[in-house]
Amino acid sequence: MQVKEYKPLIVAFCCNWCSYAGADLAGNNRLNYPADVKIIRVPCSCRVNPMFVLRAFQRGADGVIICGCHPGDCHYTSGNYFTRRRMALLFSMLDYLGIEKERTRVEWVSAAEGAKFAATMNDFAEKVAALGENKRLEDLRCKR
Amino acid sequence: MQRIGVFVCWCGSNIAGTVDVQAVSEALKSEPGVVFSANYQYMCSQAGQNMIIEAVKKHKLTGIVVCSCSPRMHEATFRKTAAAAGLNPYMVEIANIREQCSWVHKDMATGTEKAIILGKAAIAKVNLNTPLTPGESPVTKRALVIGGGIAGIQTALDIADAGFEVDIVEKKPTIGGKMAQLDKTFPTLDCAACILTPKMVDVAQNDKIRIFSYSEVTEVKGFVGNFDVKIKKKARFVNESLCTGCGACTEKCPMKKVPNEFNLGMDNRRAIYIPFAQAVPKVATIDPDYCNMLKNGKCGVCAKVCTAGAIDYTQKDEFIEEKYGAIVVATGFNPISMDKFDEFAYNQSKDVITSLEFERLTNAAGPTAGKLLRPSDGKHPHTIVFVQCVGSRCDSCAEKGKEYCSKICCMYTAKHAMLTRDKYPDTDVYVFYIDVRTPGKSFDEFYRRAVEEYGVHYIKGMVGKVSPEGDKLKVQASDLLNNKQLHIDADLVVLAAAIEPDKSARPLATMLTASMDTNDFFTEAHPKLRPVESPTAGVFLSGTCQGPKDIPETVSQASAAAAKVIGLLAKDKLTGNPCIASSDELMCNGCSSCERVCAYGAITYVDKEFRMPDRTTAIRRVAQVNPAVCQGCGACTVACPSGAMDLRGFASNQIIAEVDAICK
Amino acid sequence: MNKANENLREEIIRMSGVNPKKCMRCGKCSATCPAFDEMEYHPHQFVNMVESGDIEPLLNSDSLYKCLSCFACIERCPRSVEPAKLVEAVRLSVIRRQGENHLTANDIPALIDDEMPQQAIVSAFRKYTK
Amino acid sequence: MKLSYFPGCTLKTKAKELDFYARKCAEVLGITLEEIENWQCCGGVFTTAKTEIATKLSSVRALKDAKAKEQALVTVCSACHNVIKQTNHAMQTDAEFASKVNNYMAPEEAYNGETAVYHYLEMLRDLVGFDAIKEKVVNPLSGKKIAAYYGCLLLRPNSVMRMDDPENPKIMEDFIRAIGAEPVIYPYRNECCGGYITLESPALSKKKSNTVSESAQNAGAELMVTACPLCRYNLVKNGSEIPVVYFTELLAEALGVKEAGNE
Repeated sequence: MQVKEYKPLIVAFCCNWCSYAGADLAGNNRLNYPADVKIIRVPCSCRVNPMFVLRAFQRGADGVIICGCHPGDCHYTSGNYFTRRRMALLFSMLDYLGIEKERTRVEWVSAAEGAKFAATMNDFAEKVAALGENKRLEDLRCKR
Repeated sequence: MQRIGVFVCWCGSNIAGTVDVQAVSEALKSEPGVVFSANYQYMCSQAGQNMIIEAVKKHKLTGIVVCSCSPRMHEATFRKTAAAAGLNPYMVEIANIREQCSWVHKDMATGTEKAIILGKAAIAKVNLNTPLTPGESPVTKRALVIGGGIAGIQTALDIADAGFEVDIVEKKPTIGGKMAQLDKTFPTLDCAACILTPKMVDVAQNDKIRIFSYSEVTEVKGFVGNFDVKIKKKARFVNESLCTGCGACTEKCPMKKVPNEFNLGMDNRRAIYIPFAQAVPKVATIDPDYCNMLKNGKCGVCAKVCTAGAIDYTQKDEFIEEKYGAIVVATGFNPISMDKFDEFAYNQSKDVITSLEFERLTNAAGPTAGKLLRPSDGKHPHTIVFVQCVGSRCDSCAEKGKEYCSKICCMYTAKHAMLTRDKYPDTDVYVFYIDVRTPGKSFDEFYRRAVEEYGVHYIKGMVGKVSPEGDKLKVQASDLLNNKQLHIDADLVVLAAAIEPDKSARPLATMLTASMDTNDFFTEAHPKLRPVESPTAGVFLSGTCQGPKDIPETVSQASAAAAKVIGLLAKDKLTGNPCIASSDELMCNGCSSCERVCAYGAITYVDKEFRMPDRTTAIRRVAQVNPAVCQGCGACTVACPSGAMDLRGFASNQIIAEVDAICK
Repeated sequence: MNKANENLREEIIRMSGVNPKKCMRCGKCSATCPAFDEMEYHPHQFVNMVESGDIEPLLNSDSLYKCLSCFACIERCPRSVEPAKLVEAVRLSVIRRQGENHLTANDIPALIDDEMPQQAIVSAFRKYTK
Repeated sequence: MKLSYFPGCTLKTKAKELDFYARKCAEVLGITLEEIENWQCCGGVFTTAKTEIATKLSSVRALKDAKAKEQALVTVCSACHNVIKQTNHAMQTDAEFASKVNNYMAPEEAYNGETAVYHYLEMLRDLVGFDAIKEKVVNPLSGKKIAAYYGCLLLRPNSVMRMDDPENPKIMEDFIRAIGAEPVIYPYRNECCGGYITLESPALSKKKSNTVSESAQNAGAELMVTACPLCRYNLVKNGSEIPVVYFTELLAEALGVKEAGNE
């Protein structure tokens, strides 16, 4: 078996209107963050079904972060409020299952906050890396 | 199985500098469904696009993945390319390997590895893409404006100016609204009637505009472009087309003791009345609560004096049904009731008045013909105390008042104080303020003039109690800067009452499925970027129904709303966003979870007949998404407990495929 | 704000249940107060001084004993700040200390007359004595 | 109708007539007032601090006794009413306070503010009805111009007292009309007379009382009526030129039971 250097795998769901644009801005400004972060574009953070988060952990993700517009700024008026509530519930359940709170996060990043996006990702990746590989929920049939 | 073509862009050295594009296109070649993979210097160039078109034809591609810059940059470009090649434009996915890869990573190995994973995710998604076609719906080229104040008037004029038909529904007998009651307008002090009444006449004379006065909207159905609206024309017992507005009836009517609402009850009108001289339409209305003929059949004077034969005691409420493409809400505001603030003795003394009553008292067409006289004894007041923020900026637990700043009070109080000092220099004028808020063009200068040139006494503090003693109003107040309690013997006290949305707004919002905030102000689709649109498509907001505003702001918003309406009505057909929610009716259990989270009211329920497995039929309640109204946020897809609701273009299985591809 | 003041401030806020941060400095409490002229520090100053931790002067001021508990400031405050509750909490933090009673039984004979209702005396004891 | 009755200390001494006529009139109006056994002084003024527990226990005892008898609790004195009603409200809304009180008193059944608290005036308005009183009046005080003096304790804080509009009340005016007299409205009817400050600062109490009585007099009142012994004391002592009486006294007069009860 090949021994690989441990690198965390992080799935980031970004809403199309704020956070995805914030990520683009981070790129425009050449602000570095780890390549471990892979972004999935969704129309609104409220499109993120808790199933997607579970799926990611099941398939071996070490951390999942959901980024949306700031409260009050949602392109769809109220979508991020749903996200906030749904994820608060989900994350506390995941915590109960042994997926540490540091592995999950909801962050508000506006389209102007490229620097915040990069800083958030650096911080999140660092915290997840410190926790090491996530074994909980992982479906061993999908072992990397 | 799709036949996918992958196109990796170098973007000059922008991508190729950190990502080994050759390696990426090689690695993606063996992904499921991929039948062609290439790379090129600039995919977005004409040559690059031609390369895609040729590949589609040559390899019979059904899906395209472009590994390039952000989809926010060139997704539209490549969709057009796909369409030019005869593909459905929604069969294109972009892997963002520039902004989110090559530009943020420095190391070629890392960049290449990540680019491959991003490419795989896009391929996994395209494998599940389905061709999407935007829905189309026709547009009725007529607008409805609800409310005939300055906001509704301006919106209607602007829409009519662009050549579209507009109907104004006004619940009062005349249009004009609050502005018609005002005397002068800040900060320029031009008279409200002089600038408003010509606009009212323009409305009356514009052949594109119909006015339904003394009317209310009772039912709204349909959606953007296709509203069906029922309007109740209340019986005014006067035939509008015959009445000439001569006013003979209003002079002869024997019922003289009807409180005149136009002058806020400070004088009386007759049972048959025209609210004010410049009313539009200038048609009399009979008040059924006071008319003796209507109440007990004894009178009929107005019918006798009317030479036009316009009086019709048998008139009934009439219902009109009309189709509209767009609806503008312009329902306006009212000052709040002062009942809960009787420490200021509004209900205990006639000489404690609200600022709107003060407007009427100084208006040349008002109850005192413009002379500032006390309502109690008709004497000229020598000491006037203005109290600001009565009912504004209250705590939510205070059981009275509003939490918000009413915005217009600081300026109109400065205006009242200044005009009083200007006309009656022998009058002492005190203004008690908490803050003076004057953010507007020439606003602070105006307030400073009231203080510096006109000698208005501005005192930082608040009035605690007004005690009507004899013919004086004993005002007990604080002067915070001098740390003193003041006792002023005033002749008149004027309260800057908070303003609130008109009471008709709440039931109207329910009819329109337009959302409101806790204060019953209509909420805008986006507080910064879509300030004149309601989240409900096709419903627009004009004036103070959306929040406190002064006249300049109201007029700008009114014109902005008109521009949005014109933009909508100018289209023959509405093309929707195809990435919308849709419900699998076989899975839907009719629970309403999706309806409750939809900010746009796009989801309705229908009872539908289904064939059951045992060949019987059953009626089930299922959700239906209106494609013209859905904005595609996806909130409903997560709320749906049965998994019936999904979002086209961002379907659950597509996103899960992306997750899987990334985590592989 | 030093530590002692901060503790005192927290204690007074906890005791009174008042959130002085809600105050918008309109001064309606001082406008409505019937005992204003007798006070060195007025109701709006109580709110502001407690909020800023400047409580020492209040502890030593006679103003503590001038509040009539008429609840006018509580009733009329547009922000639900309830200044009278703060005045009471500051007063309690003084008279709860040993030997700080503002009124003793020995003072009473000199202060009363034959007609004075018990109510006045018990009320005064409630407000001035621990 | 049977109601629990809390007279209060002053009604047993300096304000006997307030108590006496209250009972007398209740009889006439078909209401039985059952005095709470072993009631204790309410303390005269409500201490607003959340940490004050002991000073409110006497009120809770009275409330608890009324609850045990499944009766509403009636008070006549404004001060008692204010203290008991505010204490009851605290028992209803402040769980921390209520649990401390219940822990201390250790009653068989926890008390959480279940008892309804009425002021005698509210009882007249809500349980008897002013119209019913009007019918029972045998000796209407016709033509008498009477100024109602609410003081501060009856109405404030309105969020708790819920008696009437705190700034423009009418319950006492309606009462005055019911007994056939004419109410006089004047602005200081809900302002403080000075209350207990009469011990600390007699001058302030004089100033406040005089403002009230002069205002009533200027408005043309011949008589002032109050529900509070301390208000009456302050107004009279500080030289009100018009008489100040308790409202129960007037009610007794109108119902024709005053002579009978004059001790």
